[in-house]
Parts: sequence; structure tokens; C-alpha cells
Amino acid sequence: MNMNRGPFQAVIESKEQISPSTYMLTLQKPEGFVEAMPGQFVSIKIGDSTSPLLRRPFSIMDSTPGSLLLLVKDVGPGTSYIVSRKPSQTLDLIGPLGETYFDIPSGEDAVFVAGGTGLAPLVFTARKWAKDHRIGISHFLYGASTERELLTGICREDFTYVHVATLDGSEGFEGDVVKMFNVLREKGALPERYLFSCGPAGMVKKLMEGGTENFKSHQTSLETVMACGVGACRGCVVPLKSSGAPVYRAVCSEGTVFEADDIDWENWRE
Amino acid sequence: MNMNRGPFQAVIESKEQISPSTYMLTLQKPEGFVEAMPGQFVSIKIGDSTSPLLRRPFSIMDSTPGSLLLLVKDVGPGTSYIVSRKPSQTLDLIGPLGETYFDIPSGEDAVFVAGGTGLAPLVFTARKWAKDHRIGISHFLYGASTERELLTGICREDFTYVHVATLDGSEGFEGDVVKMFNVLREKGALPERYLFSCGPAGMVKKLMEGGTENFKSHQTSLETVMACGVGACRGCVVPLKSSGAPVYRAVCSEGTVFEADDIDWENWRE
Amino acid sequence: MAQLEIRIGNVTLKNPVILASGPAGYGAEYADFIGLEKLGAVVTKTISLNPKAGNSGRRLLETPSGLLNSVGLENVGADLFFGEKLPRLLELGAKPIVSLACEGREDYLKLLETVSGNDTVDMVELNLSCPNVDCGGMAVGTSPELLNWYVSSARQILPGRALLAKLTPNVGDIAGLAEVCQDAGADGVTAINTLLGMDIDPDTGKPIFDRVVAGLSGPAIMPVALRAVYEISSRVRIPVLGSGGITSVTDARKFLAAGAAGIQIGTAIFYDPGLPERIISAVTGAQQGKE
Amino acid sequence: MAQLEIRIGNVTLKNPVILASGPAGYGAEYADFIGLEKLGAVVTKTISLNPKAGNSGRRLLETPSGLLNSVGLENVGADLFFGEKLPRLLELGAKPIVSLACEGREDYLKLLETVSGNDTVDMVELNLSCPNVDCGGMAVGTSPELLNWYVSSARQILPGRALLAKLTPNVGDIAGLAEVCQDAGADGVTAINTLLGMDIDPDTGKPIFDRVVAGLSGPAIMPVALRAVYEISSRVRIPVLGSGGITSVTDARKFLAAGAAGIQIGTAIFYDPGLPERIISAVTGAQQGKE
Ligand SMILES: Cc1cc2nc3c(=O)[nH]c(=O)nc-3n(C[C@H](O)[C@H](O)[C@H](O)COP(=O)(O)OP(=O)(O)OC[C@H]3O[C@@H](n4cnc5c(N)ncnc54)[C@H](O)[C@@H]3O)c2cc1C
Ligand SMILES: Cc1cc2nc3c(=O)[nH]c(=O)nc-3n(C[C@H](O)[C@H](O)[C@H](O)COP(=O)(O)OP(=O)(O)OC[C@H]3O[C@@H](n4cnc5c(N)ncnc54)[C@H](O)[C@@H]3O)c2cc1C
Ligand SMILES: Cc1cc2nc3c(=O)[nH]c(=O)nc-3n(C[C@H](O)[C@H](O)[C@H](O)COP(=O)(O)O)c2cc1C
Ligand SMILES: Cc1cc2nc3c(=O)[nH]c(=O)nc-3n(C[C@H](O)[C@H](O)[C@H](O)COP(=O)(O)O)c2cc1C
Ligand code: FES
Ligand code: FES
Repeated sequence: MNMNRGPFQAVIESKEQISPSTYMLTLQKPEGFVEAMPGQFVSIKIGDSTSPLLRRPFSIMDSTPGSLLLLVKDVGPGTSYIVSRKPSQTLDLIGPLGETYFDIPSGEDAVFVAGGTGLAPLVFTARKWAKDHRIGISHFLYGASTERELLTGICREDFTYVHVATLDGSEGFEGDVVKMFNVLREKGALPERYLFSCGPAGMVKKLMEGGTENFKSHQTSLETVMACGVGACRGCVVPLKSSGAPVYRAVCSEGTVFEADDIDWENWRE
Repeated sequence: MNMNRGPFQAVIESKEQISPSTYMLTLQKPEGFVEAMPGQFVSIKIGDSTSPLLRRPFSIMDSTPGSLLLLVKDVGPGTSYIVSRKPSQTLDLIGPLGETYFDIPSGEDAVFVAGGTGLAPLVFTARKWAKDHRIGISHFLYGASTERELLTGICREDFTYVHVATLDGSEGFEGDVVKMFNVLREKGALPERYLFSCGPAGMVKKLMEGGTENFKSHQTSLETVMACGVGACRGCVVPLKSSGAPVYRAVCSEGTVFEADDIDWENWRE
Repeated sequence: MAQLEIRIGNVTLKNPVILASGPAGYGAEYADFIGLEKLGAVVTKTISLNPKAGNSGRRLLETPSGLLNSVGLENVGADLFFGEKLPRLLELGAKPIVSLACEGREDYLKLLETVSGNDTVDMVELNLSCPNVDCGGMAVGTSPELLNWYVSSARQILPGRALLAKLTPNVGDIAGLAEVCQDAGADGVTAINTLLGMDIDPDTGKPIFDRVVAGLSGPAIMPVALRAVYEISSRVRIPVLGSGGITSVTDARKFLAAGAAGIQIGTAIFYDPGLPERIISAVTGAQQGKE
Repeated sequence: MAQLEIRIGNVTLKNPVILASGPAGYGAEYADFIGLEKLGAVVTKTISLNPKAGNSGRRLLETPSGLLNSVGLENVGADLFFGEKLPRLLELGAKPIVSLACEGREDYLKLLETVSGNDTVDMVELNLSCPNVDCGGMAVGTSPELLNWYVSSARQILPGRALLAKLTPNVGDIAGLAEVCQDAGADGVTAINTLLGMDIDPDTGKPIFDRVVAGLSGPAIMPVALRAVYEISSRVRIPVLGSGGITSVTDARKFLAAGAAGIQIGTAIFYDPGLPERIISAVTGAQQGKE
């Protein structure tokens, strides 16, 4: 049976600027939009010009009965179009996309680590699991360059502990989020059971180098450049570790969530 | 000596919608903008995307010491971008472009015929000549499909007589502007001395078929698709009547104003 | 409505609107977005005899109104294709056209034998843009001799099946090569595959793609594709399917006016999956005089 | 700053930023918008021995991120060019490169003699994309034999002048043709001229342009041009000038990284006449390490 995954014309309910370049968009949930799982995303058409051409993917930051929450950082023409849209205007989106999700056995404690807009899928995950009474204690580690770039204002309630790091020390720990992770881990402040990360590949790699092997599972949600978003074009792949011939997995349809240890980080060039 | 013809970042002072799809834009005159002549135009860059790619040309509807007036009809992506710009935002323009102008001997009577936004250069012409006490009696004939599309509201003061025609008869003469021209001419209501026209090529052709040979001069401002706007690319040409090899003239730099009789209308495909 | 049908060899497609090979994968991936059963056909992702992992490194880059891809024929191989992917597409009610890689001669002949043994396939498309080892990595489709060998081999091994030859535009005279295909027994040609392009990381000065060159598709190449279709259809008798930057109902009309019997849609479905059905409606409407 | 200079044959250009032949006309048309004296050079509109009126019908059509043109080498002819246009450009302080049409052999030889008699010209560019009567209207630049004849004729008649050969991309192996030019005595090659494209009026179903095909330029073709430059510069010893869709400082950097000694800007000046000078500043800044 086919699902209705769009394209939908989703009406923007509200738009809030939460950092110099980042906006939180609340969309009216389109009729027939399938229930979304943590780690899933939507893909948005950019206006009517053929340049930009492709849709742009965005993690779902929350999905309530009536609305969808997105966090969009303005980094180029596509995101700039999106954040220039006004309440009551629409966005053309398809979704939910992504076919692997963050997962945790009921009642376990969790550590979440995010950089930049990597916060979005982790917030959705924590909210959903809290609602389902699935999660124990949760630590959220978040890094930004300065205090003004910290997006944790929108999700302090969603985790048991929120730890922030800024490169310039303007708030919280001085340094990057991985350094903070290592310090907290060495102090024994983090339950080393389930680790969930999302952010630039560089961040996740460094996280693993610092030492994540004690965790039972380290799940990470990846980002690559996408065309179809549905597993058809094979453009968004990441290499998995393999002894023989190379093995690639599509982030859109065989992700976005991977066990971090399975990824062949050495051979992945974003 | 070179002139400064831009690109200028012209600030939009105000925008007024004067028909369902037509807007009048008042721009702050950019510093150093050369004095414009009747029949000249500016060419506007369309946003930062490469699609649309080319600048779009617009006749100057008035040029006062402090401002430039444009009349823009929303017919596609470029004009739609322009009319979506808001007061205090800028438009990137070059100009004034065009190197032949409407001309009349001092004190002569004139008949102006326009269709659509062809009104713009004729209004500029009439205003400028009125200021210079150059013109005698002036008749302005203007056609539109319905009363709602008539743009003559903005220029009733600029001509001695304004005659309007609508295809559906919702205001003024019922029929097209050429039919009205012929009726008025046959009644002897028009001084057959100097004729100035601007509009679709079809309109000007029909005007000539109806009979304009009694006029001493019929000057028409033409529109063709342009790339450079400055006579370099040779893309915007119209054919002139010629007994030997074909002769082409660039509308941007050898126009926009031509003696209508010189144009080889038969071989011009817009 | 009957005129909507198009005929290639002895196969009839119910309308001229087709999904191009590649962008839509094996078809099923797009089942949530496109009524596959409404289409004239779906050309499946090019398959090779054995599975292929595809290219390493970056695979996609957007360019002005275009897309560079270096997927590198990642595909599941003939066994899994005929065992799973094709049956799934048939189940969805779609009309498949099976795209075949023109690799090394030996594998190619085995692939043709496999197709020959499968009676659910009545139309194939030869992807003649594959780089070929026998000819220094140049596409098979740039050499008249190779073209002739690949097309006539398929003709021989697959008698009675409709045979499309998909041409590469990276040649001097595409219409001449279309004639070669016609003479070698093709029932139709598809034009064009992607243009060769590349991009460079301005910071490092290094090519973006591991294999340096990549294929350019999308609206940017539409004028080139339209010219190819126009030239080819004035030179061959067999039907031509147009491919390359078809992005709107208007584009589809232009290709049909240029002489195409049908059109293939690729890159556009990424951002506008509703386009194929809109084209079908427009063409149907036009044929019924209610345009 | 000295490294900014580039050398082609025995001529030095003060920087690698050049206006491409055609879009800027004879240069003076753009004097109000571009500091022509700041550029490495200005390639003037291709001239033929006799004046040419150019093509009838529509000449321009915008396409997605591209431009189709069918100007058809409208030009003032050699006399007026050397008598008026060239002196005017020199007056403006610009460094001219004179683009020559490769038409019928007889006229071409006379044109070369005319150039030979003018000592203000020390660099020419042969426009090898002109359709040639001797070869059924196909561009001279698609045939190795014709290429060789046109380039070596110029080499003979213009000894001591720097000689650029401008290649058409509408061929299978552009790098091979660049080698032919090198062997025939060219001091450098320019790549690429426009891609062949066309468009159709969807209402009438007829081609937009009287001559049916037209040349595609602009950002749409950038990836194709970059690939050509990369391939050519790995195959020839002489400098390569990149042309095709250069639209930003970043694009310019990419062409230089791909092996181009210099870059030519065409279509982009239509909407962004400030680009050439921005590229010069960026390249100068980079070379002085203050990027
Ligand atoms: C699964 C997934 C989830 C994402 N979630 C978020 C989110 O919640 N919030 C957010 O702000 N951003 C998110 N992104 C990143 C976002 O998609 C890019 O920032 C956006 O596509 C940039 O487009 P642009 O036109 O503004 O910038 P561009 O200048 O076009 O590109 C800037 C960078 O964005 C990336 N990018 C460009 N095009 C694509 C594409 N078609 N697909 C994927 N990446 C592309 C490339 O790395 C590129 O270098 C996500 C990406 C993926 C793949
Ligand atoms: C000298 C001159 C003066 C003009 N004055 C006015 C004016 O005062 N007010 C006004 O509303 N319009 C004027 N126009 C027409 C205006 O330039 C077009 O409507 C506009 O370019 C359309 O662009 P678009 O992207 O909105 O539509 P598109 O969909 O791109 O094009 C619609 C039509 O506009 C014309 N057009 C498109 N691109 C160009 C181009 N680069 N140059 C010229 N024409 C083009 C073509 O005929 C095309 O079919 C003038 C045109 C010229 C040549
Ligand atoms: C991601 C991608 C993958 C493709 N894979 C194939 C393929 O496997 N076989 C093939 O014949 N063409 C392939 N193509 C080419 C398309 O079928 C089509 O011919 C080309 O993209 C031009 O059409 P378009 O501009 O509509 O995409 C691919 C194109 C893209 C963008
Ligand atoms: C309107 C126009 C006219 C052109 N005329 C010529 C010409 O006379 N001679 C020539 O060698 N190239 C000519 N060209 C090609 C350009 O020089 C350039 O090689 C091509 O347009 C690709 O570069 P671009 O994308 O930067 O424009 C012309 C291009 C355009 C758009
Ligand atoms: S984006 Fe097409 S397979 Fe993932
Ligand atoms: S637009 Fe270039 S010559 Fe007129």
C-alpha cells in the first residue's frame, strides 16, 4: 500500500528567529501527513525558479497532531528562500522521509550530542520518548561558537541535563562540544549506555576518537547532499566499513540514522 | 569621456498598484544618474539567482531631479520579482539607455498612441515637452481590454485630450485603440502632424495600415528582447527597409525611437 | 485518446510520458509520489550483469539550473533485479522498460541472455553512455563500430523485443550515430543522456568528484537535448524519445513538436514528482481538443 | 603582482581577466560600465573580411540559467574594424585581441593579409566555430583537417603574432582538437565557444530561430566548459583560456584551478558588468596573500 508523502502545501503558522541566522518554523501539519519518527525529515521545494533546483532536506524537530516544527539555518539560497517566507504562506514539502530511526530500549538513560542544527532531530527524539515514557535520565550536550549561536533556549525542558559549550567561553564550557563530552565522560558524569549524535561529520568523528566505545550503542543521524530523498537516485550515499568490495548506503532511505561504528569514516568525503 | 551609467543601487521610494497587474514604482534617483531623454530606458537586474539571468528593460516614465518613475506590468518571473520588492529595498539598474529619442519641432501639435505599458515613454515625453514649452495641443489615445486595465488615471493632466478605448466598451470607445484612432482621424479630430506611438508591434503595424501617411513624422519606440542594452551584442535588432542586403538596427543603441516608415515590418518577427 | 498511444517496435505504450532511467531508481521508490500505472512506461535504473557499488566520494552537485551526478551505475545486478525489483514494479501496475549497461562484451552478452530468458520484459533500452574498457574508457556511444556491435548483438539475442538505443550527446554528430543504431536494428532511440561536466572545489582547487567528470542533467541542458531530438528525428525513421531537462508541460510540448514520439523525465521528478501526471493530463486534454 | 601576468606566444597580458568575443562588441560599447584599461585584454567581436548583416528573425532567448543567441556574426567587416573600431578601443587604453572569422578559404586568407598589414594587432583569436561552406555548414572546428589548415595558414601569414585558437565544444574529443591546433602552430587555445542548442515556440511548434539552431552560453554551460578546460590543459603545453558561464569570482578560481592560464567573460557582463574588475581584485588580492 502506498502512503501519501506529498507534495504537500504546508501553511506556515509562525516563524521565530532564535539566533542571528536560525529560525524556528511552525507549519500546520498537512492533512494526511504520516506520523513521523525521530530522525525523519522533510524535503522542501525552493520557489519556482530552476536555480536553486533541488529540494532541501530538513529534520523534523517536532510533530504534534496539528503541527510540524522545523529549525532552519540560513546558509545559502535555498534556506534563505525558506526563512524569507512569511506566516500564512506555504512551503511545498514531501515527507516524512528517512527509514531508520533513533531507537532505545525502554527506560534506558541517554546522552545526546549535537552541533548546529543537529539539535533538531535530537529534540524530536527526546520529546517523543518522554511522551512515550521510554527514556530514563537524559544529558544533552550542545556546542556553538558563541553564546548568541546557542539554540538550547528552545529545548531546556526536554532533557534532564543540558550542558552547553561555546568556543569563546561566552556561556558554559569554553571549547567545543567534543571537548566538553570528554571532560564530562572522564568525570563519570555521563551514563555510558546510549549515545545519540547529530552534527557535522567532523564533530561525530572527533567524538568517536575521544572514546565512545564504552557505549552500548552510538546512533548518529547523518547529512549528505540529496536529490530524490527516497532511495531512488543513489546520490546521497555513505560508505560502510567492509572487508571486500565497497558498500554504500543511502542516507535518505537506509538512514538517516546509522550505528556510528558501521560508517567508514575514513573514506567518507562529504 | 565616459558617463556613469551604473550599475546603480536605486532605492524604491514608493510602489503603487494601478491595475490588477501593473505597478508604478518611484525610485530615488541614484547619485550621478545622467539626465534622461524621452524614449530612454533602464535595465534592471533580477535578484541573485541565475534564472532569470538577463536584466529586464523598462522605459523611463518620468525623471525628476530626485526620482525616477517606472511602470511595471507583472508578466513573468522578472517583472514579478520587481513588483515584489518593497519600499526602502533597492533595484540594481543601469541607464539611461537608448540613443535615439522622441523629437518634435517647437510648438507643434502631437498625437500619442499607446497600448499597455507603452504609455510610459509617451507620458515622459509629454511631461518633458510641456516643461520645455515645446509642444502645442496633444491628443493621447490609449487602449486596454477593460476599464480596469486602463492606466490613464496617472496621466490625464499630461495631455490636452485623453481618448480611451476598451475592447469590452466598459469605458470610452468600444474597440481597440487603432479603431478609435481611425474614427477620430476620419472625423478630422486629430492634428495630422506628429505621431508618437509605443505598444505591441501588432498595434503599430495596424496603425500604419489604417493610414498614417498624412503625418509629417511617425516616431515609434520599439521593444525587442535585449541582452546587453548598450549596442554590443547585436541581439535586439529590427530590420530596416532596404533594397539590397538586409540592414538591422539595434533597438537598444540605435533606438529605441525609429521613424515607423523605416522599419521593415513584414520581416520583423518579435 | 487512441492517438495518445505510441508504438516502438511491436510494443505499444499507452501514452508518451516515461520516467527516464536512473533518477527514479527501480520505480517503486517513487510509488508514494507518482501514479506509476498511469505512465506510458518506467525505464528502470541501468543494470549490469553483476551488482555494482557505484562511485566513491561525492556523487551529487547542484549547478546553475542543473545537476552533476557521479553515481556510477550503482545497481543491484541482474539477479536481484529480475528476482525482486522488476516483479515489484510490475505489481505496481507499471509498464517497465529495462535499461541495460553496455559494459565489457562478455558480461554484456550474458546480460542479454538473462533478459532473453525473462518473458515479462518486452522492451529494453541500451545505455550506450557507459564508459567502455575496450575503448579506453570512452563511452560506447561515441564509436560507430562499438555502437553497431552493441545494438546488433541485442537485436540478435532479443528478437521480437522492442529495442531502444540511448545516445550520449558528447559527440560531434549525434544524428549520424542514431542512424548507425537504426541500421543495427534499434526500434527507437532515446536522446540525450547527460552532458559531460565537472566541478572543482574552489578552496582546494581539486575536482569535486573522485572520477573527475560527472554527468550534467536538468533544465540547463534542455536546449541541447531539444536540438539533438530535432536533428535526429529529421534523419531517422524510427521513433525518438526525448530526454534532457524536461521541466514543464511546455517543455514536453516542445519535444513533441521537435519530432519526439515520447518524452522521458528525469531530474525534474526530484523536485516536482507531480510533473509526469500533469503532462499526461495536458497531452490528453490537447488530444481531446479541450486543451 | 608580477605573477598576475600571463604570456601567450610572445605577448604578455597584465592579468588573466579577458572579455570574450561577442558579448562586449568592439569594447567601446561597455566603456561606461567596465574599466577596459584594467583588463588583461578585450577580445573583439569576430570580424569577417566583408561586413555581415547577421541573422534574420529572433536572435536571443533566455533559457534556464542560459542564453541562446543566433546573432550570426553580424559585424562591420575588416575595413571599418581596423579604420574605426580598433583605434577607438586602443584609445580607451584597452589591450585588444582581434577575433577572426574562419569563413571560406579565400576570404580568410585575405583577412589574414589585412591583419598582417596592421601593426597595432599583436594577438588574434581564430573563431573556429564558424560554420564553413567547404564542409557543408559544419563548424570548421569539428574537422581536424580544416582546423589544421586554418590554424597553420594563420601561423604562416602572421609570424610573430600571438595566435589563439577558439574551440567549439560540439565535438567528441575537444582535447584532441586542441592538440591539432597546438601542432599547427597555435600559441594558445580558448575553450569553449557556445554549445549548439535550440528552442521551439510551444504554440506554433516551430523553431524560435530562423536558422533553427543557436549557441547556448551562460552559467548553464559552466560545468561543460570547466571539464573541457581541465581535459585540454592536461593534454597541451600551450596556455588555455577558459570561457563558458563564468559568473563569479569563485567560477574564475575554478577555471584557474582546472589549468586555465586566463579566463574570458561573456554572458555574465550583460547582467553584472562589475564582475571582470571584481575578479581582477580577487586574483590580485590572492596573489598578494591578502585574499
Ligand atoms: C537529512 C538532513 C537533515 C537536515 N536537517 C537540517 C535542519 O534541521 N536544519 C537545517 O538548517 N539544515 C538541515 N540540513 C541541511 C540543509 O539541508 C542545508 O543547509 C540546505 O540544503 C542548504 O541549502 P542552501 O540552498 O541554503 O545552501 P547551499 O549554498 O545550496 O548549500 C550549502 C550546503 O548545504 C548542503 N546542501 C546543499 N544542497 C543540498 C541538498 N539538496 N541536500 C542536502 N544538503 C544540501 C551542502 O552541504 C552545501 O554545501 C539537513 C540536511 C540533511 C541531509
Ligand atoms: C525598451 C523596452 C522598454 C520596455 N518598457 C517597459 C515598461 O515601461 N513597462 C513594462 O512593464 N515593460 C516594459 N518592457 C517589457 C519588459 O521588459 C518585459 O515585460 C520584461 O522583460 C518581461 O520579463 P519577465 O521575466 O517578467 O517575463 P518573461 O516571461 O521572461 O518574458 C515575457 C516577455 O517579455 C519579453 N522579454 C523577456 N526578457 C526580455 C529581455 N531581456 N528584454 C526585453 N524583453 C524581454 C519577451 O517578449 C517575453 O516573451 C520594455 C521592453 C523594452 C525592450
Ligand atoms: C542521478 C541520475 C542517475 C542517472 N542514471 C542513469 C542510468 O542509470 N542510466 C541511464 O541511461 N541514464 C541515467 N541518467 C540519465 C537520465 O536518464 C537522463 O537521460 C538525463 O538525466 C537527462 O534528463 P533529465 O535532465 O530529465 O534528467 C541518470 C541521471 C541522473 C540525474
Ligand atoms: C551574444 C553573443 C555573441 C557571441 N559572439 C561571438 C563571436 O562573435 N565570436 C566568438 O568567438 N564567440 C562569440 N560568442 C561566444 C562567447 O565569446 C563565449 O565563448 C561563450 O558565450 C561562452 O562564454 P559565456 O558563457 O561566458 O558567454 C558570443 C556569445 C554571445 C552570448
Ligand atoms: S537522495 Fe536519492 S538516494 Fe538518497
Ligand atoms: S541588447 Fe545588445 S545590442 Fe541591443
